[in-house]
Amino acid sequence: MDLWKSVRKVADKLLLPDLFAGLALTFKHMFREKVTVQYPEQRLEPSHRFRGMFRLDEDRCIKCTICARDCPIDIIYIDWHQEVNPETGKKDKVLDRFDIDLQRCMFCGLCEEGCPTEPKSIWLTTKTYELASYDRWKNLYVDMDELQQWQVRPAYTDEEIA
Amino acid sequence: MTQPLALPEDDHDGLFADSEEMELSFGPQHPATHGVLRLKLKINGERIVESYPVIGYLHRGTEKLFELHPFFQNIPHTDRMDYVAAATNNQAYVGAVEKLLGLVVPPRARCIRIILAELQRISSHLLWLATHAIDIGAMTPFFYTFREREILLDLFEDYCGARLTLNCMRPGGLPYDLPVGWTGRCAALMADLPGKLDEYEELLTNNRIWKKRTVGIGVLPPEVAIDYGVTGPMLRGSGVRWDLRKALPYDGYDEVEFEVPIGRNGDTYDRYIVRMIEMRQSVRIINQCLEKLPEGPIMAKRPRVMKAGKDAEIYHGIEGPKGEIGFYIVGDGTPNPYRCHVRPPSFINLQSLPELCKGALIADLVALIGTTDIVLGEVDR
Amino acid sequence: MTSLIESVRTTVGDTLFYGAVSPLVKILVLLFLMILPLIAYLTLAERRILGFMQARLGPNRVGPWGLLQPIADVAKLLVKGDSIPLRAVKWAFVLAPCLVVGPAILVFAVIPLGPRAEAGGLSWFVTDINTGLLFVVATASIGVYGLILGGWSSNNKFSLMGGLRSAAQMISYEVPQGLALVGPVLLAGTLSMVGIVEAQKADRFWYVFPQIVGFFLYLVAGVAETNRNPFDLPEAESELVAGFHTEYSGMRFALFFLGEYANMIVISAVATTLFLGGWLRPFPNVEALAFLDPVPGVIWFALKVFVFLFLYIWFRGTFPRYRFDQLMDLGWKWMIPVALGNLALTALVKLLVA
Amino acid sequence: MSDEPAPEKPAPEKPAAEKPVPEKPVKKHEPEDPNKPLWEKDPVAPAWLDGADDPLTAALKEEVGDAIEAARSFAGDLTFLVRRDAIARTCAVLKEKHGFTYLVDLCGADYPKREPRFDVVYQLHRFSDQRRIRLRVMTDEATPVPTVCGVWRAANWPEREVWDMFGVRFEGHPDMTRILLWEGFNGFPLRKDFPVEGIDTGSAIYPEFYREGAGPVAGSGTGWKPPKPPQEPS
Repeated sequence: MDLWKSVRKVADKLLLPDLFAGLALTFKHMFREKVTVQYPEQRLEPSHRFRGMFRLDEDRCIKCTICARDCPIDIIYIDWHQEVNPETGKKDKVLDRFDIDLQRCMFCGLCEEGCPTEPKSIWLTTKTYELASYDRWKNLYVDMDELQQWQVRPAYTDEEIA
Repeated sequence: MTQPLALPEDDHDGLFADSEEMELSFGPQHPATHGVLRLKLKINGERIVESYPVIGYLHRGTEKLFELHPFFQNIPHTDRMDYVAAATNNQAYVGAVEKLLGLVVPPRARCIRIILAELQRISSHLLWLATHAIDIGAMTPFFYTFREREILLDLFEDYCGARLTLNCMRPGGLPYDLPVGWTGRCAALMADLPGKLDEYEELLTNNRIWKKRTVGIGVLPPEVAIDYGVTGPMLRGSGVRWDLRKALPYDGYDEVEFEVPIGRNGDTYDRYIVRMIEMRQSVRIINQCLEKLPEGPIMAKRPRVMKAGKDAEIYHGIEGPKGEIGFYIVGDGTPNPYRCHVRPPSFINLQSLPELCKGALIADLVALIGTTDIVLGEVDR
Repeated sequence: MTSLIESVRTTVGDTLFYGAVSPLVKILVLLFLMILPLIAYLTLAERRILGFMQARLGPNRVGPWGLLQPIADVAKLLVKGDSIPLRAVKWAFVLAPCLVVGPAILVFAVIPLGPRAEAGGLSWFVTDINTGLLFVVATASIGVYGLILGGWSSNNKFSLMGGLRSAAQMISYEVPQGLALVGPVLLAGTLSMVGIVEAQKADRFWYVFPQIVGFFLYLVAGVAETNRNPFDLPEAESELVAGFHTEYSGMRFALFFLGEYANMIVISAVATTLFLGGWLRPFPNVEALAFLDPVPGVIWFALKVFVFLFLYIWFRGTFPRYRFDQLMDLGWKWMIPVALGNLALTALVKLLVA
Repeated sequence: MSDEPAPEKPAPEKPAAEKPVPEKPVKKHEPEDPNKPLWEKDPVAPAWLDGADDPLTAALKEEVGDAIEAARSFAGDLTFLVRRDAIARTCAVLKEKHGFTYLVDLCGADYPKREPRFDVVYQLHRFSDQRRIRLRVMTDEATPVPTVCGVWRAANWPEREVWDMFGVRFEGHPDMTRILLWEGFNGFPLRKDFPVEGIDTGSAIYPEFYREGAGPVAGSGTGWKPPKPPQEPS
């Protein structure tokens, strides 16, 4: 047995099986399918729950400001006032301001989770991830109107920019 | 700041006048320091005489932030400590809060928590393997591990909508139930993963260069490891069979079967092997959980506003991918924690680095930084 | 082609033609049409092949299949800011990259891409000196000065350590490399590069077969000489940031880069010439393969060189990096004794056969 | 979280995105069903219990005498209040005689209304029966706490962190310097009276450019000054 062991030891020293095994693996990988995603042309579809850009539905919103209170970093700014609705004669809350400072947002989703309306009136599940921008104050600080109309990602590919 | 940087008079470039030793500042901008670790090295040729870690470049005052927010709002902050293992951070934090408030987690939520935590352990270990290998000069495992990690992160994305900073657990249970088809995708990945692990091992485990670089490097005897408070795969690599999942089971880890691997010599190679086996064991745990996943609620009954009792204090530690991650929370009757201290595994494990790299070479140092598996977000908090 | 050469020759006269015009043209063609494009596309090939080995695509955006990538790289490096550290030793800092590139390219002068001139044609090499191999070894070893100078003059501790590592490594590995080269020289009985290939033709076999040990030694030592993975210690990016060229940027960095790749090609070309029969077709002794004879020698030469270059890239995609002391161990304790043994055996066999 | 009753509002269909399953509304003022599983009952928060009858308490009191000022337990963790000057001795006894070889954690806490205002909390672990206990020591700004670095080497960095964050010094510590912040930082950030917005961070980043107290963010802080200048570690 000792002889066999020493033979194997010598063979191991001379033939370098471990190194050749590694070489074989990398060689095999040359012909396997590649996993690269050619980004601007190919895009991966985010999952349904993906937390991306915010959307707001002002009609559904009851102006309870829970989302602003639940935000761990206080980036949701809400102002509202009461106004008599001329049609119904009831007092309604009217949003003056609903701003989100996306520069600091960490997309934790607690605002959506805290929202008491059903369905939620603020949600992040918009399948959007292309939020990079050249102008932080213009594009990464969104107000009420932008939140409601916001639906397209910024133009990225040449055709889109053109 | 317009004046040019004034150069000091010739200081002999940090060479000590009467010896061969040289001072070398290793990091914080260095490719192998996994972030912003800085080591003040005193070297003789390439041999390290003395090393002194300088940390704090990523200090964000997380513990102060914890005191400002109600319990549930702190969960996103825990994500950002060990940002490659957010689920286990969440689990440790919500575990501590649950202990503090006396919440009981429903079985389905516990089971899903185990799955998430083990997926996170695999993903953290995969990232560790990638960076460890690239530190030692093997470039290819990096891409292979990232290929699989990507699928893993997709699973997280399907579950909670985020890939890294998950925010996926709540005191008392979970925010969401599993989406349709998730278990199938998870099971498919788990069936696939052992083969992929074999691939990585084929590149590294028996490779003589890899062995030369890791066997016998940075030996940490068990007594010293315990003395330094080192936990996780580092402690197990030193041959101490201690795993919080077995020792103080939480979230139903006592209901699953798995083994705790240990190393024999306490060197870098043993820690590598321990982590590789741990990934396989995690696969085993996940498979069991997927099989027996109970039906039922995912959230316990809990008060509308969670308030800790006055003068209540708790310490809860779980087995994170890097070691014991624990939270010490003091309550004062308000919805906010009065004091919330984190026991970060990387911080404590990093403490043993000067001991490990005494007399090592610069090339060993990068292997040793890799083997301690630090995340600077957690070290500096 | 032949008529063009003939007309030029008759116009300028034999002496001038063979003494100046033909070498000059050959040098220009070799440098600008072969070596520099080859280096440029070698970088692309490396990135693409590495990418393929690593389950990704590699650069494929500039031009079709990324074929214009090297040009984009060169343009980028040319217009990049070229900074010299405040306390660097300027003359050495500037000189170092030139010292790396110059010798590497100089070696090509004696490497035969193909056979001697037939009547009325040109030979496939710039010059054939009877101590060609000596010239190769001597010139290639100048390159180490560039690395040391670059590392030292940068006034950066990481650079300094990179320079020191490269000095120790290249000097150590020159010994087994030189010893491995002596084997084919013994068999051929000449130091002329052309002569060695012709001897292989005369002996009717490539010297890789009798000299398999020497071949492997040369291969390993060659990888170490060019500072490539798994022996890329002087620039080990995870240890020494970028080693000796940490402080270099722009075109000076590009020159170091150029030097490294030129050295790879040199090592491959020398190995091809000495062990794989240079421009000879495979198995020159097998008559059944005679149909391969019409293929020009330079094609065979290029194919063999590419195999070596692929090996370099393949190694880089697979292996971890050696540690410095282990590298020295391997060189001094294993390779030099084995090379000496191989040499003694070769000499003995040669003596007995003769 | 916020489980306020949601007013019924006619709402259009949401976009194709899965929403979290709404939690079951829990009705109040109903008699609890005793057979309900634990997680559907109201949570019972743990309370402090007396820990005097624990065998460890008795044994420890015998060995270190009056060093143990109180022994209570909360949620299964026995907590000893240890006299400040006896902490290193107590720890040594716990390690040597009772097998608490693993120092899990060491941290500080600030109670500004209390006298003395700081706590240092030690979490200990015993491998033989996986037992965890907690020690706490009270101290004030002026009095250093004996270091336990000699008992566990693990205590080194956490003690530095406590000094860094709370300004509690440890006597006999081999390297009592700041760890996460830089030397020369004014104030101790985890103290309750340290403003969250931050303070003038002072100099010592670029001493050749900035005077002491004239750091890069001078003027942006709240003007808070520590009650007295931090004592430089000896």
